[in-house]
Amino acid sequence: MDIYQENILDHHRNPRNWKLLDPYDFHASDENPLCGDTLEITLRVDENDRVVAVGWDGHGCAISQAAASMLGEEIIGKTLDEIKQLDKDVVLDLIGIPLSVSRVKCALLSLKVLKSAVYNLESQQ
Amino acid sequence: MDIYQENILDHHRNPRNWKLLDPYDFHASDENPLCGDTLEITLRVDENDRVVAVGWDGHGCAISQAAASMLGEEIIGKTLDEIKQLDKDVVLDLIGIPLSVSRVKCALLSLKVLKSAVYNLESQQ
Amino acid sequence: MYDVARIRQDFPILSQPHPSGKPLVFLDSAASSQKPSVVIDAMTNYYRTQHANVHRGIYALSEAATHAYEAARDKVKSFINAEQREEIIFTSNTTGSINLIVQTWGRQNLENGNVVVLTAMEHHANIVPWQILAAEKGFQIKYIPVTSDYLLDLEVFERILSEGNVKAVSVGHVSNVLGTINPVEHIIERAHAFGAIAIVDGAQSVPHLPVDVQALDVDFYAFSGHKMCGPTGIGILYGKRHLLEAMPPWQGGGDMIARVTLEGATWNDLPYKFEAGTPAIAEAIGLGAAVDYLQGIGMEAIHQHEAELGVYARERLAEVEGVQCYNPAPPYASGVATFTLEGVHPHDLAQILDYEGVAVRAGHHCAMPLHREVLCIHASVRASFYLYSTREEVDTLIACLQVARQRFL
Amino acid sequence: MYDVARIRQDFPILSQPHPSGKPLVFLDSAASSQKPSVVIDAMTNYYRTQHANVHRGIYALSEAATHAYEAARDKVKSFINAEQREEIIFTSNTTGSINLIVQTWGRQNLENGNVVVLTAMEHHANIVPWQILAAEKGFQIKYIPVTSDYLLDLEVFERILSEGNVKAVSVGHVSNVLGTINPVEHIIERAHAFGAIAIVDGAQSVPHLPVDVQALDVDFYAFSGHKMCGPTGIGILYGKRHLLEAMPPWQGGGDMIARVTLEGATWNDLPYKFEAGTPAIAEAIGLGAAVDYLQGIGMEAIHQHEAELGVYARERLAEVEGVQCYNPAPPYASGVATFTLEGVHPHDLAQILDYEGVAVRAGHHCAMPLHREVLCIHASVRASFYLYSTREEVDTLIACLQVARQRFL
Ligand SMILES: Cc1ncc(COP(=O)(O)O)c(C=O)c1O
Ligand SMILES: Cc1ncc(COP(=O)(O)O)c(C=O)c1O
Repeated sequence: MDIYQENILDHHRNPRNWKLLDPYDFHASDENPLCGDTLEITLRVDENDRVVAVGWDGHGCAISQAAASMLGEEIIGKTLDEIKQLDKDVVLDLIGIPLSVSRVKCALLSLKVLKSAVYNLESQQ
Repeated sequence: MDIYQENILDHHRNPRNWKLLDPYDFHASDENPLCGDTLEITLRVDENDRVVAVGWDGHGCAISQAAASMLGEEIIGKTLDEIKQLDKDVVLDLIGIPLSVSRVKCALLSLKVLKSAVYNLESQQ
Repeated sequence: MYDVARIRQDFPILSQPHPSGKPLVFLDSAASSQKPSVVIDAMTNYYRTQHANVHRGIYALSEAATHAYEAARDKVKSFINAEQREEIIFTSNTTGSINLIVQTWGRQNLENGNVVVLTAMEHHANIVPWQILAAEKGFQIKYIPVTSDYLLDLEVFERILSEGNVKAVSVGHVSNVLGTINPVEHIIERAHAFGAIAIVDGAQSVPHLPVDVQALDVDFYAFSGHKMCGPTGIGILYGKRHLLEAMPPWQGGGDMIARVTLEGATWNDLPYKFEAGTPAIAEAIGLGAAVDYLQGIGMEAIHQHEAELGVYARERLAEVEGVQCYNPAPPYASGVATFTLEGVHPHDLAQILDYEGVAVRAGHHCAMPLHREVLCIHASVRASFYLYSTREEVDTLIACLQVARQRFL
Repeated sequence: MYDVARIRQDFPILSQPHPSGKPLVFLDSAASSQKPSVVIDAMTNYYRTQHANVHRGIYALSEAATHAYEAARDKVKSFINAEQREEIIFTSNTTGSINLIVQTWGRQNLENGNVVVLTAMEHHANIVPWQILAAEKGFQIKYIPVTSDYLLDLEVFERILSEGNVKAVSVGHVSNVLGTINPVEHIIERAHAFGAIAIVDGAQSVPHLPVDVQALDVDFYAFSGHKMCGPTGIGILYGKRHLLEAMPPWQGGGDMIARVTLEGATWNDLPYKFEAGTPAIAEAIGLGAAVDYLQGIGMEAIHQHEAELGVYARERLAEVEGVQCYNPAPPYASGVATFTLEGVHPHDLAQILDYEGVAVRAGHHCAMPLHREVLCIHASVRASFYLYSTREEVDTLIACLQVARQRFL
């Protein structure tokens, strides 16, 4: 099935929260070296560790960028603990269309960066 | 065609000149390491460099031993120069039956040792 | 019930006429096995309908090829009961798998003063790579001797271990000459007790017996596709993940990298770190089909069948005057009968048997040290059995031996 | 007359339906070519009637297999006009061939202070093996840069040579990304003038152009079977005999030895010194059939056909708004069109094209340094043509690009 459904293309053309926050509480960036997709995420949380703002920046294919845009919307209002629980199905469900093996990595880059941010894994990059 | 014709088996069972000469004028020995066949040849020549006696010793398959026996008979009376001219067809003709690639090496061991002897290549062994 | 007649129908070559006009009696499966139709067809079908280069091709054909290639890895993983698919690396053959270990793990971990333990019954593939590296690094190779019963001398092994500095023990699971099934579980356990890693050459075991790498607790296990009903051009290396992770790559190139710059490169994840360049795609798919085929019949049943044939063959060989066999007694024996016939050189014997349609191997079987230094012969004749071999084929072999004796004596 | 319609009938996969239901438009032959029936059948037939392990088997089947295997070597020898059959070594792929050179010739001859010259357009297979050895030995790697015309900067090459200490120059004959046909004859001549050996990565040339290693006077030449209508699992290394003779072996094992004792080994003659273990027998036979097939059509005719398609494709691509091509002008161009489309990531483009049955490659094509450090992009789309490609397929590609543009913008 064609993965470039209207919602994917819409998020790709008009990415939500596509601007890094400054200041921020959490931050991480990563790259999928094989395809060159890059992603950087910033988060701001309230006193209950609940995400109040997301900002991201990146370059890559429509799948990786749309996934970042959708995931960013999804996590607003979630606690850091809830984010730590997220698994890849959340992203794949947001995409909504089955992805081939070679594209799953594109979709999951944003989740990987998000987790790095909340686990404070910045220094490992 | 079956290479174990009566003449081959006869030379195998009753090898001619199967005894090293002592003293000798020329000598060489070699081994086909892959199959373990060994051969040692001694020659005596007259004042015209004509072979007057051959003696050999060795172990190996019927083809390599019969070839040595036949070749030994063949070269008696030949000059060293004539022996240097011998090519592999002489041996293959003596055998008389087409050999498969894997057995040609067996047949040619004696020619190789003979040439080493007349070229005085002993030291290379 | 083990239905060998039905199994033979799966192998097209077994119903081909031999050049002699007589039926083919193929008794050289230890060198390379024949292939069932399912294996040949899997590859043909792949090339006719599915071929494209694997990995990172974003189109249906390449994804199908990648899927088929990786499915083969999963099949091999289950077949030898590896814990993770990342532990299965495709190479070119057993030889390639052992060279990989030696040139990566060995080059990284072995130095002057260390000892590597091999056995006097090893195939050249498990001797020469170690000798090459030893000449460069200066470590020592010690060999477990072979007893007059054609078994490994485990007392000497224990002594070698206690002499110290042993870093690796590498042994064949089943000898390709003697057919001896070595007590690798014990050997691995002892190697570990002395802090050494244990490597097993499984070229002659995986095709013939159930093998469970986790139960063995083996560190590396190497085998070939072509001896187990699979195609030529592919081998397998199993390695424990933590060891593979710590090893440097061997060959550099495409697919094994994460990132390359003009200054240097970083490595891809397992198993790809060790699979440089376009892999043997069709061959992996054929191997996967071979695994399915063997599992369908059952490795325990295959082993049983071959062991019985081995016993029968050695019994019948004992009837032939002048025959000497070089095989251990059960339970250490497998489906191999290796022998000499007095007065007839092994090469001549093999040739005469071929005139009768019987294919056996004659020579040192890539185990020169075993022949020269242990058995004290230059060559032997080996009849090796596989799932498709029959008692009638053994009978033909014996009848032909009698004829050969008559002709030569 | 070049009859592409007739040629297409030789390739079973080209008449298979694509999952999309549309006809398959296969434009990824530079990654791996499709196979004609004659190649598939040669291997099938081998497995069904002729398989046995090669070399030293004294029975008809093994001799037939050995004969077929060695006949393939002779075919390859003639195909690239090598002087001697001993100069043709079978490996696993181009990557394996280059690693062999680096780990034998390189390990023996390179040391701190030496320079190896590569180019910025090399495939990872001709970069990473050198980097791995350089990290160990301390020699330096210098890269010939790529000009804005997508050609090698030969002035810089000359400067590098004159800076001294160059021991080897290793270049791709045809770039797998740019399609650039490099002036290897000149490069080899200059390398020799400075006392360096010359190595050519022929993975993208042997399948597409006439290649004459003697005319080139090249020292080593590497290529793959699977890119030239042959099977996966086999590669070729040509080397000048005197160099191969002087080199130590790479992998140890069966077939590559003359004699093995527990203390050490001596090596077999060429080419076997470099072919350890059971070789890729069926694959060599398939490769031989591929050589026959390509020669039947004629390499000059194939090159002509592809070059014309390349010109046509780049002309048509220029009509598409937002397309940028990364290929040189004729006569340096070959049957490759590599491009980006503004606003559509290469991976998305490849995926959308696949929905229309068009298979192209998207990514860095195992040439990350070229993409990042020369073209300054992360990825590109590559359409690569072969003897079976048609103008209609180019037209389909262009039509689909237009559709993709519409959808994304
Ligand atoms: C120029 C070049 N060199 C080397 C290779 C590596 O070939 P293989 O993957 O068959 O080893 C390729 C193929 O991708 C290539 O295009
Ligand atoms: C015990 C053993 N080890 C290693 C090998 C080498 O296998 P290959 O030639 O497939 O690399 C063989 C096969 O001859 C073998 O029998």
